[in-house]
Amino acid sequence: MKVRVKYFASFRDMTGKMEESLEVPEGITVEGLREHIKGLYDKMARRNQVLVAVNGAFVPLETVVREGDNVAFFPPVSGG
Amino acid sequence: MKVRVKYFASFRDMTGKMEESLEVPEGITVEGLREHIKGLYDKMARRNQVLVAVNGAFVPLETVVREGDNVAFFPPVSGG
Amino acid sequence: MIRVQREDVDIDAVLEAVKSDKSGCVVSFLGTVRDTSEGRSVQRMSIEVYEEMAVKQLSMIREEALERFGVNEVVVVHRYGDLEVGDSIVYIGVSAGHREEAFQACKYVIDELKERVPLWKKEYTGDGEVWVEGDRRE
Amino acid sequence: MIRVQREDVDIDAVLEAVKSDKSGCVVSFLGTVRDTSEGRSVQRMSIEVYEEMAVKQLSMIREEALERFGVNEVVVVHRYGDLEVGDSIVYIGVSAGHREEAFQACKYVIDELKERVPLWKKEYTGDGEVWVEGDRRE
Repeated sequence: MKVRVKYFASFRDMTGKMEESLEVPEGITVEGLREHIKGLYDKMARRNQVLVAVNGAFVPLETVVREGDNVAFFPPVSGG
Repeated sequence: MKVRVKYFASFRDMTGKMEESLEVPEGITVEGLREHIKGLYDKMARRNQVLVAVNGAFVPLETVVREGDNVAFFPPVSGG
Repeated sequence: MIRVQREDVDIDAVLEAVKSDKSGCVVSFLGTVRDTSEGRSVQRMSIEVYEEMAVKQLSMIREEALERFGVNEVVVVHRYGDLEVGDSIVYIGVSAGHREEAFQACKYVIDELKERVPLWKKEYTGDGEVWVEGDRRE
Repeated sequence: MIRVQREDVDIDAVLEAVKSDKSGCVVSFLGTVRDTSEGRSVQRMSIEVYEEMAVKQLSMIREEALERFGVNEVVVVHRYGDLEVGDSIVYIGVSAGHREEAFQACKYVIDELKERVPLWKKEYTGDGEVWVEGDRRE
């Protein structure tokens, strides 16, 4: 299935992409998708803190990702 | 000796005066002056909380008042 | 900057006075005239001040806040005279490098102001004129 | 009112939006661009936002603050894009009947914003461009 993935801030620099569409196995969890992406990008593999949001909300790592979900990866936030 | 006394807020209403000059004995303390004024004005005698400032500062009740001092009597404050 | 004045607070001007490039934040307290007071409706208010003493007391409180909390700037503007519901009564602004100190210092200034700065509110309510004294209505 | 915008914060307008006749006060937090960051001089800053999520998160935080502290109104305006030293980054305003709750709620909103709203600062320093991530500079 296809999921749409966005990258923000330094992760955009690391991946060289603002977003991409990835082919992943059905039933993959948020944690699984994070590991998959760390496998694609060396620089992200070295990061301890990789935050993930699904459809604009923080979700538990064991949440199953569904076809068409918008998944965002980003470093710790620093607004304010 | 003479001291200048100011009244504020409800104390101005109670005394009917914004200020007056009072003849008091040398060596009178702030507390003594407060009792003297309570003796002059019945309504003030009934007030538990009578704040006193000398020359624009709060001072201990045992402070001696000097000729020419500006003494102010007022109720608890309520700005802000 | 300490001001005790009849005129309205010019928020933009006081913000400019308190902000600085070395500070990362400004925490502000704005007190305004409420339309009710202890269950009574309030039509308007007047504020009396012992001006000379108020300025001295506010300057002391400002110095205390700067020293205790290590903040960069503290400004206080307090109005007196006749005010309508919704009008500004007091503006306190504190700039600091860190927000914790700015919040603490701002709270300190308004708490102390309400204890020891000679200002008194008179509320014009449906039941007549009422002096506010400390936490009580007389 | 929640706004994530490129434009400067119109302080007078947001104050009007947060004030109310039934509230006695507004406590505000204004974050501004500092000229230094961990000892390095900062020339300017740019802020990136995941806008759709930021608005959702800020709306949630606003609801939490209204409910937990019983305050009357909470407004948040956060900027993104290019900012100069001294520019406003974020304005948070809280109106309430009592100042304790207003201070607590305002502090809650800025604390939560810094933990869970997807916004990132990039500082342009003498040493080059630096992403700020959480409390760290990368």
